[in-house]
Amino acid sequence: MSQEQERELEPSADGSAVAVESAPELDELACTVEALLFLASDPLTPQELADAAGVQEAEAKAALEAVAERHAPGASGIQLRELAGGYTFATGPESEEAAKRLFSRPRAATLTPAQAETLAIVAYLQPVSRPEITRIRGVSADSAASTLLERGLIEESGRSQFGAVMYRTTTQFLKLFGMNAIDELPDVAQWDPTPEEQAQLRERLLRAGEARTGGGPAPAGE
Amino acid sequence: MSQEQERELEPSADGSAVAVESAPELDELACTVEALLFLASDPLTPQELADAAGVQEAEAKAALEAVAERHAPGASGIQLRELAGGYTFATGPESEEAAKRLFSRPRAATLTPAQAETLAIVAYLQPVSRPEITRIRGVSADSAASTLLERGLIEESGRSQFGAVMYRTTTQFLKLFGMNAIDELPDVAQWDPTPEEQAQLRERLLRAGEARTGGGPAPAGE
Amino acid sequence: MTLPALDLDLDVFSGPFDLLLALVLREEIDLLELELADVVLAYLDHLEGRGELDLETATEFIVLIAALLELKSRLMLAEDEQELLDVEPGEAAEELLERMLLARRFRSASRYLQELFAREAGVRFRNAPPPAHLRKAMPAPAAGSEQPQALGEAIGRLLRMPPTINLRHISLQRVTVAERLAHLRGLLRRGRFSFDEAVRDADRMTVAVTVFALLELYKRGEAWWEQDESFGEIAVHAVASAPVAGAVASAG
Repeated sequence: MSQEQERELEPSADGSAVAVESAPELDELACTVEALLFLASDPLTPQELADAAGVQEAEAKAALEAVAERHAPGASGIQLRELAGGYTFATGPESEEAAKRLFSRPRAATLTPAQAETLAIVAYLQPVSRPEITRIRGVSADSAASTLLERGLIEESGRSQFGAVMYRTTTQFLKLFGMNAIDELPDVAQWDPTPEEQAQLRERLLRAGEARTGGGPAPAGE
Repeated sequence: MSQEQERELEPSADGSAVAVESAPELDELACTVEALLFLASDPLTPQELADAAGVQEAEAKAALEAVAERHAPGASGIQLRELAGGYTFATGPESEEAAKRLFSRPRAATLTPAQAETLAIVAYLQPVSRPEITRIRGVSADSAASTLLERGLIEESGRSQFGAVMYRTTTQFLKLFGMNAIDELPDVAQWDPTPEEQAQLRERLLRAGEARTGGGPAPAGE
Repeated sequence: MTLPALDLDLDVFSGPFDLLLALVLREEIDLLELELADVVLAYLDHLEGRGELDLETATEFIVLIAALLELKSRLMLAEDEQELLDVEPGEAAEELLERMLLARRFRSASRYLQELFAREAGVRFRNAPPPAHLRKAMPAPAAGSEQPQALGEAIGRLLRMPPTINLRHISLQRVTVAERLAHLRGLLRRGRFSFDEAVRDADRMTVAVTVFALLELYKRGEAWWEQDESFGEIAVHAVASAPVAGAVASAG
């Protein structure tokens, strides 16, 4: 605390001195918060941290701020992220090359277009059943859905009234896609064609439907 | 680097100044080492760290020293430990109480929908094989069955005539559901959508399951 | 009639509705003029060029052809058969438009998700079990904390039969190009027949599939045909030197 005040009162002109001060000591509570974030496998909310540490939520939040400062990108190889409705530690792209060498595998396989599309449908329409995904995509989503399940990006969430298994996205999905909550997804209608484009499309389809010239099989006289 | 040298050359007598300096900025290599130690669940040797970071072992050792300084007891909730010839991060005794509270909080819904369904099939049809469970559910039950096995709610009970592992429920299962014996399972009839059906429960479940999957991917537009 | 050159751009193609959309968006292509056999050939060329069979794309492609077949068969029915349609052409177009837009919407959303995923590349999380002494602190669920009723309810849900399947799709599968090919080849032994004869009393799906069988015969050089005027009789002739053997396996 006193360091922070000092820095505020007397911003040093000496760059190196400021650099030393910008990694402040953590007090006992902040150390505890740091430890809890290290141990937990899922993101923790300030309330969960406060309950575990036996303090008020406001105190936990203040401690989180100190932890965030120490674990800012560039200041530490372990960075504090706000993800999936809580706080969690993660490593950044700076250490990815070394991590890849150490664990001899990339962080996560890429998504195929079919997987990404299935995931998008689940993310926006959850809970949604497999037949519904198939209907929207126009092709079977079975293999894509199985892979997403295996990778922990989607999970079952009961059955529809017709008995089809429904799916929803997981905490893992939010973590891997850098989101705090599912409602951070932008409005899906933003990618729709403009009303003019839609009208044009409709007209073309109707015209195709009404066209009767050469109604039989066109003698393929190319 | 210059900070470290300074400190080595001129150990300050001023305690508070040392405290500020004892949380130095980490350079890029030290950040990478910090990240690798964070990600690894087992201790890493300086040589392993050096190989991953693409530097000489001596450089990795120097980086480890900087990391050790930042992660000294009292300075951080995540502490560097030397263990079995390698280095690993661990939390200290200061945060033990809070960690115990964190892990002892009651957890929400203990069974996922997929697990509950799989458990129901095993409970009512036991012994039952994994392929049968999958046929009834219409989707894979592998991950749910594995979790139930891990939690000791189901166990293997021999093999089917086709060599598939069969499952049955355990004593642990009876305890969790507050039953003394498996015959205390409620009569399915009260939830049966078509109680007039005469066929065996197993046969009916398999038939409904196969109808749900429709023997293949649903055609577009279903 | 010349057919518009098709450049299907199959490298970027990954879903039938998307391709359908792209095709319809190309003003120059009238679905009635689009020869599906050409689409198939273009795709086969594409596969040959790549030297490998991508099963996922291949599956999607087959579904695409089926969707196009359904659409085109609707469009090809003559005016007086309109009452047989369960869906008016206008309605069909609306339905198709809606489905294409929906597919496109989520195709776009998936690209957005891919961007998010790429942005997070290089972010890793710790994935280690908590130390043993802390694991012991985790409480086991209390005895009797789960309800046996939940198991009975789950079985009840699993006993429910799904609604019966839409029969339209069964009729789609009932007629195969291979069957219609065999039928046409039988008629061809006479040397010549009219298309009306070939589809007498047939339902609309059979008519449509027969058209594709006819296209197949033409492609194989087994038959050719002529039509004097729009909606006139289509006369089909056998090509003398045609190898009448050689069945098309599972063309439907």
